[in-house]
Amino acid sequence: MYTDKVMDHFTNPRNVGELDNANGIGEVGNAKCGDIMRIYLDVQDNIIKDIKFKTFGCGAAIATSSMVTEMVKGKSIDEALKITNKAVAEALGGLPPAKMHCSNLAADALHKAIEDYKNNNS
Amino acid sequence: MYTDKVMDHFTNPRNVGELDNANGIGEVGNAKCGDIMRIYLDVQDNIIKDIKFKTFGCGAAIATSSMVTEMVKGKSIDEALKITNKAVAEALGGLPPAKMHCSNLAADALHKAIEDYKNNNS
Amino acid sequence: MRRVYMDHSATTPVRPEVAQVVTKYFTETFGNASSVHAFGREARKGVETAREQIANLIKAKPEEIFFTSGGTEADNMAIIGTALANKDKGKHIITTQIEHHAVLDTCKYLEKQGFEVTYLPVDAEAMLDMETLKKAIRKDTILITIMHVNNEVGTILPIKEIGAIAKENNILFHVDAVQSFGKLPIDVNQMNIDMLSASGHKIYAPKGIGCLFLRKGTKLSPIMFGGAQERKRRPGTENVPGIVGFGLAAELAGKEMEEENKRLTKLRDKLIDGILEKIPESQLNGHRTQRLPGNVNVSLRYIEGESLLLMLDLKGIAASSGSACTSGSLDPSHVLMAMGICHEIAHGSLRLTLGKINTEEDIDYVLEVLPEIVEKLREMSPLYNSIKLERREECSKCTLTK
Amino acid sequence: MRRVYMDHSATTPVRPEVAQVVTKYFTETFGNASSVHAFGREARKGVETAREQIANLIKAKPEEIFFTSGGTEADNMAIIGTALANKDKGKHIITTQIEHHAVLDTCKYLEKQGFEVTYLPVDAEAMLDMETLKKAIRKDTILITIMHVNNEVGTILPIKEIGAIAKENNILFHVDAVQSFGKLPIDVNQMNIDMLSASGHKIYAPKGIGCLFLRKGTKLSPIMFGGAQERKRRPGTENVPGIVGFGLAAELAGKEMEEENKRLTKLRDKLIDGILEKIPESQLNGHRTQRLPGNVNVSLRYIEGESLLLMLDLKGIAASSGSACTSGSLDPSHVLMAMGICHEIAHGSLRLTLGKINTEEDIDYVLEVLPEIVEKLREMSPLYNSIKLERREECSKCTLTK
Ligand SMILES: Cc1ncc(COP(=O)(O)O)c(C=O)c1O
Ligand SMILES: Cc1ncc(COP(=O)(O)O)c(C=O)c1O
Repeated sequence: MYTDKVMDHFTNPRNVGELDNANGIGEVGNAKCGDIMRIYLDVQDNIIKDIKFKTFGCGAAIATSSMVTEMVKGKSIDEALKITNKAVAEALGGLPPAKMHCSNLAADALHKAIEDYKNNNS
Repeated sequence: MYTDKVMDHFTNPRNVGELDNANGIGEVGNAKCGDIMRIYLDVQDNIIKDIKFKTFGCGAAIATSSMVTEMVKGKSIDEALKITNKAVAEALGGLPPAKMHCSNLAADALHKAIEDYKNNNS
Repeated sequence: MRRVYMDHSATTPVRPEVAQVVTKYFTETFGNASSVHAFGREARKGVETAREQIANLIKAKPEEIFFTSGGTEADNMAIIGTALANKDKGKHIITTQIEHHAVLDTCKYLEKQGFEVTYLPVDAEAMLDMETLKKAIRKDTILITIMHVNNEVGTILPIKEIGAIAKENNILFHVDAVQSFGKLPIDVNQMNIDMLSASGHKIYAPKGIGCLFLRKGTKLSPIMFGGAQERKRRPGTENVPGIVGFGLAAELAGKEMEEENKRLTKLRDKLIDGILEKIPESQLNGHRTQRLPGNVNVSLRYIEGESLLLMLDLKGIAASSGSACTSGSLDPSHVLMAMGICHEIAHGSLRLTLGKINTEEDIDYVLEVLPEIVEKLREMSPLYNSIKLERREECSKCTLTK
Repeated sequence: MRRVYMDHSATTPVRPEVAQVVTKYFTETFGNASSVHAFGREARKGVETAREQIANLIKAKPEEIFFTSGGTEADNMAIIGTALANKDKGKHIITTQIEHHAVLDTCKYLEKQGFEVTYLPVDAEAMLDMETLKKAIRKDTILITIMHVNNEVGTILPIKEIGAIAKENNILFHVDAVQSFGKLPIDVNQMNIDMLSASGHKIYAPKGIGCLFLRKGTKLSPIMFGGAQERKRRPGTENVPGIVGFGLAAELAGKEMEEENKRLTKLRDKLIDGILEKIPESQLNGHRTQRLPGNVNVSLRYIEGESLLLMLDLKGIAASSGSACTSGSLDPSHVLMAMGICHEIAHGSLRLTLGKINTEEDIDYVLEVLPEIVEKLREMSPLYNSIKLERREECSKCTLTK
């Protein structure tokens, strides 16, 4: 069902946790649908210095969360904003068709966190 | 499906054939339905001295024909008239439900042959 | 006693390769294909491989194959499903008089629901005339459902021509291929087939598994309701072992088809020629050449089919007949009737269908045993050699005018 | 790696005795049960023996058992068949909110056809109240269809009481016994059951075989059309190997029921107690005592079911969940919803269903592995230990009012 890469990120998720010093937090989904992703950013000079996530959800939800944090860590927020949910799925070698919408929201959470950072710093 | 007795009468039918000197012949059924039984009687002094049959039909049709000839050979025609299709079926240890009407006509053929004999000699 | 099974059109034994894999799916890979865990995923893999194997055999796409419990369910699904899904477009269905009851009785049911059905006649060889078909097409015709190979007399119907006519007239085309799937080449695209029914137990897979090919985009109302299996088209826990066995059997059938058909055609022709030569007043039913390789269907006058089958059975030979006594109804085979064969002769029909397990020795054995049996039954028959035969009128009277 | 299969309510492996006899019917006794010849008669004998074995298990008569392709078909046959056969008498059907989709979706289909269906609510333990049922009965109620054991939470419904009420009101009563057949004592007469559905693959027989018990004299319109098999109630070549295997499995289940239930109840209770003790904020779903011996269903807050299943799977444990991600729909289990469990908690449900192959060591293994996994997933969860938890309102908002 899931690719090896998905299973790798699911079983060994990167950057799990919270950031006490987060200056941007984004959350998407809700418990009713069985998916909540929250992303914590530590942005310094427009660069994502640190990033963590917490996710309640299925295997795909956890793997995409992990993958997106890895994809943007150390990148500028402008680069990060270009990352789409589709790109995350592709980086994982694809997701099962049924998972393409409901559990593939990690980029959205990231964008929301960046927005939050911008709001906090504007 | 068939009892051993049915199979015995089917594979070794008694009294198959015609009687050149028949003084009573009875036939029931028709080819359309897949069953024709013809019974030949040689009646002397109201006693069935000889009896033969020819049957076009299924296993039950052949077995009941054979059985009925055996049941009445040497009997008086009055006794023979008392034999029913049901009695023939019972003498064979029973017939499958589906065969109880369509292929269980040998007594009818016998009765017709006796009628024919009576008509010929009245 | 020698046992000779010549009833392969009724059902076939499961071939050893298939039995082996099915057993593996019984006890080892036994998961529910809808489950998330490894047992489920392994089962799912088996199902999807089978779907490919089946699709390959008829040049379809895997996602166009839907597994059912057999040929009957596939026929019902296709015909009722199409009728209900298209009832706003029209209420007319075209089929033939020689379909299997799974098609005929389904059509009769639909007639009661307000649909109109044309049952096309066939000729003396059970062949369908294309002009008759064309004339039957109406503006409100929504479905043509015609079998590929007739299960009784083995005649191969011109599916490709029918498909072309259906396409030209923009009418959905369903083929009951239960007797041809795995036995004759089928290309659902070349033949313009929209739906096709097949059944496992006719090609050495288990009973209780079949499938419907449904061309992508074809609308179909479901006839059963429940789980989301088979992409919501057929509910119920998937019969994974059956599906996997059916897939393998289909693949093997495809691989062996050409060679096996050559072999069966030779055996079949030897058997037909032998019977017609050795038994007087016998006739072949069905088309002489446009005929399923393994099908022999003859009528042996003056005798009745069930007693013939019993005699053959006592000699170890398994066959079938179109006689009323074996059909469960009062009339003999509707197929033989539709071909204009009279009741009496239809009652004396014998079908011998050959398969993988039959050898030339089997043919020789039948040709040795059958004439004796026929002679014995004819000796008992009041119709045979009788001086009164000429007086009988049933035969002329009963011949159905089509 | 240790493999622990705890998904017996989804499907079971075929037990060796059954696999063996089924294989024999694949390759040796392979005839079509409708055939006249010896191959056919031997197959027929197997079918009729199985019919007796099944009938014995539920105190029915053999001629009241009709074989189907599984539980789903039996449910469809009973519900659609009764509705259509009795539509002149009334159009009202009573069922519950916690039925399997094979019943629910069939009822929904009938609603579109003009029938009216009452879906009875259940309490927090999935138990049905008899007063609620009585109040739902109308003059035009033609059918009550209620499951014996719920497939998700294992609650045993009071079938005998329901049967008495149905009888008193002269209403036909159908029981989906797919999860209880062969596991709990059933007496169709004592329980006043008119129709009952069962499925082979839940009791160590093959997939693709099931049956409907239909009380003699009960009218039923067919849902499929074709051959005259199963006394004209279910067309299609009989799945002889499946039937024979189902029969044997039923007989063995009956013999072993009492002892096996004692064993499973002990294992089940150990597992339930262990989970509730070792994992904080966990709850049992379903009735504590009126519960299928092998069923464990718990909700583990703050985590989601599919990821839990994947983690368990990596440890070799096969289970299932009522989470949306495993149901194929967007909502979590309709059963948990009907019990008034909120979405969030329903998503975190875990079903472990025990069977013949499970041992006490399996229980110990799960009790060792599960708490660690839950801890790991909770660490990842934004809902757990979060200072923001108090602010969340989903749980109170989403709780469905029944
Ligand atoms: C032409 C044809 N159609 C349909 C069927 C029904 O298939 P099944 O027995 O698998 O339901 C059969 C065989 O019985 C058949 O020969
Ligand atoms: C309660 C219940 N009813 C019906 C079914 C459907 O049975 P089957 O999968 O054999 O079609 C199942 C199992 O899937 C079930 O648990």
